[in-house]
Amino acid sequence: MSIADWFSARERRRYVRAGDVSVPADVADGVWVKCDGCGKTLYEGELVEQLRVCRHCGHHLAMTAPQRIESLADEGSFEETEKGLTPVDPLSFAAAKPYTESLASAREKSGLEEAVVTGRARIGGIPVMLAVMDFRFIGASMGSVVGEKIARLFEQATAARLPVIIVTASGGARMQEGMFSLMQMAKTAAAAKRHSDAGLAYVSVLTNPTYGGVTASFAVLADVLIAEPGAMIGFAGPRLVEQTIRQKLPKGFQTAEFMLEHGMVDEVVPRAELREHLVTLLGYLRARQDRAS
Amino acid sequence: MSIADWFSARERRRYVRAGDVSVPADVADGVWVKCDGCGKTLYEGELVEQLRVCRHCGHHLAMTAPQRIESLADEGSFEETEKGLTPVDPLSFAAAKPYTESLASAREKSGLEEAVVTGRARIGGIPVMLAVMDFRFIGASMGSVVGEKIARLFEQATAARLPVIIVTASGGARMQEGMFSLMQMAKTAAAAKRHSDAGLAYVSVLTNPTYGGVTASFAVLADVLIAEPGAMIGFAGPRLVEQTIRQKLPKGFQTAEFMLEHGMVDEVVPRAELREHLVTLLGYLRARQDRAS
Amino acid sequence: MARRHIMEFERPLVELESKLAELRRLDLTGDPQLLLEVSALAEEIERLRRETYEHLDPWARVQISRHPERPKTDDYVTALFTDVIEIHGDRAYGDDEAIFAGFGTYGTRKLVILGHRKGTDTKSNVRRNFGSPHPEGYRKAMRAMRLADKFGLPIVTFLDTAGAYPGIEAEERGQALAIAESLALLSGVRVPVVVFGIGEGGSGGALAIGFGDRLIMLENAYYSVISPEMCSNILYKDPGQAKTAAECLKMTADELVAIGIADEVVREPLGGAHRDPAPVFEAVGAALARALDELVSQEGHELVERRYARLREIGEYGS
Amino acid sequence: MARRHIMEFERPLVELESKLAELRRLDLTGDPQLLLEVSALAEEIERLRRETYEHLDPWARVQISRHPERPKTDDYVTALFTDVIEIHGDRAYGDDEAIFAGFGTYGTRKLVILGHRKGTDTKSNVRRNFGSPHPEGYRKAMRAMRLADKFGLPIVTFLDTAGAYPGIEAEERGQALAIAESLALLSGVRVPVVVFGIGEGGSGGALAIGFGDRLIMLENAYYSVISPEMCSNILYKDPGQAKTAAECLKMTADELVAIGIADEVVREPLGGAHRDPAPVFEAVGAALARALDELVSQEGHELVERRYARLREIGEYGS
Ligand SMILES: [Zn+2]
Ligand SMILES: [Zn+2]
Repeated sequence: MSIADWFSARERRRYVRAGDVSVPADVADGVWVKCDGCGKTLYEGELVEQLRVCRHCGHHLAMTAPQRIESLADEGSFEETEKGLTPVDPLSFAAAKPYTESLASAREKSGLEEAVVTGRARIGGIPVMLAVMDFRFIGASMGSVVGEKIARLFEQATAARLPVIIVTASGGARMQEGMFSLMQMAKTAAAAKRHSDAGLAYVSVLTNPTYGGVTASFAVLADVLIAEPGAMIGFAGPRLVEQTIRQKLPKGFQTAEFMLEHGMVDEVVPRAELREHLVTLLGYLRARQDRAS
Repeated sequence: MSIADWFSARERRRYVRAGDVSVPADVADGVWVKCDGCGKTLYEGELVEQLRVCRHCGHHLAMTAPQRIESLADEGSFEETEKGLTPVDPLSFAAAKPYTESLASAREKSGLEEAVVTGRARIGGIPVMLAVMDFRFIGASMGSVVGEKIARLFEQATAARLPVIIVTASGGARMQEGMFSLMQMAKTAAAAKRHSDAGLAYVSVLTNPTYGGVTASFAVLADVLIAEPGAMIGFAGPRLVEQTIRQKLPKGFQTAEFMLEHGMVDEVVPRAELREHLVTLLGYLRARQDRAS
Repeated sequence: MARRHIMEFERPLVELESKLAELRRLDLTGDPQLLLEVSALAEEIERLRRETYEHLDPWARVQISRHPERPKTDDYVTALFTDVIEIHGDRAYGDDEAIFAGFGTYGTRKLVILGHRKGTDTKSNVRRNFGSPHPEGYRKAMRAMRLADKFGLPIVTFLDTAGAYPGIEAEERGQALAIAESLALLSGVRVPVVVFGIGEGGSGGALAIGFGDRLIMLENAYYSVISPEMCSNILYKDPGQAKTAAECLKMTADELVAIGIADEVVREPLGGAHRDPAPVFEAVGAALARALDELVSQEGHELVERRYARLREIGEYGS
Repeated sequence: MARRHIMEFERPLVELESKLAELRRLDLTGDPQLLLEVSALAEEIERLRRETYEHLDPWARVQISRHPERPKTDDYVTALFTDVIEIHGDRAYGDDEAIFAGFGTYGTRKLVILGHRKGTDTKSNVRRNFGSPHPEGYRKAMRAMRLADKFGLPIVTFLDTAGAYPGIEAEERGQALAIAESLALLSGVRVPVVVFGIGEGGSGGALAIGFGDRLIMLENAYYSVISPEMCSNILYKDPGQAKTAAECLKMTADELVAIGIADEVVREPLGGAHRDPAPVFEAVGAALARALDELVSQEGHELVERRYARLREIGEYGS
């Protein structure tokens, strides 16, 4: 199901919630989910209403891209861009599971064409370019399409003089596209820089988990870096670090709170406050434009 | 004795060496000096020929500003600037020893009007603006005159599109001029920034000791930071640090080598190699101008 | 309420006050002589109070500037600004709680706020290192300056530090370099910079975020190249002559205006801002608004040129 | 000379060679049958040598790229440049010896040189962390990039790292942020950037200083989004399938030219650059000179636009 389809389905049946993207619409509300934080069982319908934050322990569960967009964008304001961009298999990667199979099952599981959804939106009336990554799509890894969509997002934002908001999640670069994936790091970083050099604002929201080539490129090049509570954020995954140093990791290593303490992110903002917070923040980052207009 | 006098005296009597500035010319060569490094006694005449580097232990003894200028500038190329700027006593500072007395004795001891000598020079044929600080003048502390001379140096270098070389030494800001002294930090830093923004090169040579308001302003804002072997460099003096933390300082704390290890200076260059090193370095930093000409 | 913090210079007054309080607890109706004495004492106290607080010497003001109940950066932020968003960290090493950096709105004016940050109790003072920043604090401030410059937000800073921290780790991570880079950066931001000395203005550690297009000092704030104690130590090998040093250094608000370093003094209630902070917040807000009104109409490059010209004029010398 | 390092793929050949060497130590004059066998063995060895080295598979090339005697950044710096001045430190935390940064002159061309730096023995490898940088290494590289940009010096970089170091402290000091900032900065320097893959090109840790206006790969260097071992680990839960992974990843010099990532391959002597480094240095120098000749005439902004256009073209997708 494409984003457009999803939104139009949502228009038709208001009671179908964002969580449904990953499951047939008619059973969605009946799904029970186990909280990763406290292990308690949660009712998906209610959970989505609470922005997928556990009412028992406050744990922030993963959101799908459509859910996230719904939670941030003013109703009806989101217009998807570049939805025609689809992944190919440039290296004919066939080790273990062929890449084409991985893509097919990711597509089926998520209802998305790729790991990032980009578009124009308004947040509290402020026009922005918005990108949201979806971990269900091959761990929201960055291949050619993710890189290209992010680069275009920054370019379109630069042309239209709009702020960029990106909600990240990623396991890193997509290895099945080899060096094409790695080079997306340089491409997206360069695009972000050009947008910044034009004096425009970029706010990044790092959600659980954001790692590797995404963290080490566009994700952290924002003017203000926000992390969600408890989100795991880093360059190298914790298992790799543990293997490398051959000792246990310190408690809380690579959590949002750890990143805050180590000076890497500006703020840890609970999901329930995120939208309002972005509106206030954008007020500052657009002050010059607002004065000029 | 002014710098000009000193240089002309030197012209008249070639055997009178730079070390003589602080002592009557007729006894200079006969002075014996004790090395701070190994404690051995050294003959001043010979020591100056070795750029005041102990031949026993390699310790770099303090140089006077005239000695330093002679060791770096092409013979006869140094033209002093702003020698008319003289310190005043803006706060009528009279606690303990009146400031005017401190100035008078510093003048007498050093033969200089203030703690920095500035001018135009050539080094290996390359035209530069050169400043050298002289620790004998109230610990080469920075008051209004030092700040003003450094600011003018950068401004003149910017106007003439010349690189700046500064050989620093300082105990910090000159407390007897109160806030006038402190504000010289901002003034010199701003002047250095404007010179840098004009695409021009600045190389700083940190010598023993460089501390406080000088280290924390223009001294470290160079494109390339060179330190002399063993030079003590820092913000807070070692005694203050020791008092604050109430424990012994680690061995080698705040030495040039410590600064190198901690990533604060680019290089530690022995004095005997400094001149040639600067010539090579300036070749890189002036490459664009050299290509254009 | 916690026990009142008594400053050295107000001790004689406080002693008389407590004597008077004691006397007043007695039933003196049958003792007209004592009643007369009490009334004389009250008069004497009133006279002494005026003498003590109306003609504060520099050393007394230093003590007021350090008073634990004196309003701090956080108090000004809370009192003056809405929609405050604090930013954290230098994106390289850590988040220094001795520096506040963030966004805030004064009336309708959106600003970047910087300040040294002292604690209110032992715990918060330890976290904030008693207001003495490490290099990462200045590097956080620089991030805020860059944001202000990029997004055209005027900067207001609140100075209140005994100085940059003189510790091993601070030296190892480049305290001097961080301050120097901050000075250079601040000299070139293309937005108005309004600086308030609200408490201690200790040397390079204050200056790193402490100069701009206006320098406004609270009446009992100080700004100095060196602390009176350290100055006394150097001059007399004894910190006990701090009073003399404080006088020589010309470090109080009024003196700084007199020698042309500061632009303006915000008056405090008798005895200091901690006696009644509300009017102080109001006066600071008004001074901020006036300064911004004068500055915001200037183009960025104009501000930078004038700021440089201001700096260039500071210094006294013969020629 | 130290004992020769034998790579997995050359083991059959080396075994035959040592058998032949043993036979040749015998006195075979009276044994024509054995003499014939020796001569046959020598022929067999010659055939196998060609087979082994002339058609190296990707996994074999990865082994060559990691060969301990393979020429390293320091060797190229020494062989190609005069007047070399190394710069140190990030001016904030430390000096990372896993990154070389400095100035050097090739012929008459003054350049900024960057490179990953492996050691030559245990001691130097420990100091240089086996060529895996920490954040301060990338921050040092950024300082060098800014100097190059400011002074109009072209940048040449030598890639040779298994990757940025995945340790606790590296994460604590912002490995990801340092790499990201380096990418952004390098994308915008207004001077030519010529990149040589001389050994290992491990993922983001290589890329941080590893893209520009030309990417020239040594024949047995690799450049990859992930190491073959880690890729195998993820795909097969077993690092033993690295050979298969290496083939799938298209990470060798010739493959990278074929898919449009790299521009050019510098050929190596049979068996690898370590067998005879001199002609490799010469070929690298020649390739550098050619690249600079093509690039130096372009204006800074032109270079930046073309570099961005190069990046923008990388990626395969349907639409
Ligand atoms: Zn829970
Ligand atoms: Zn000696």
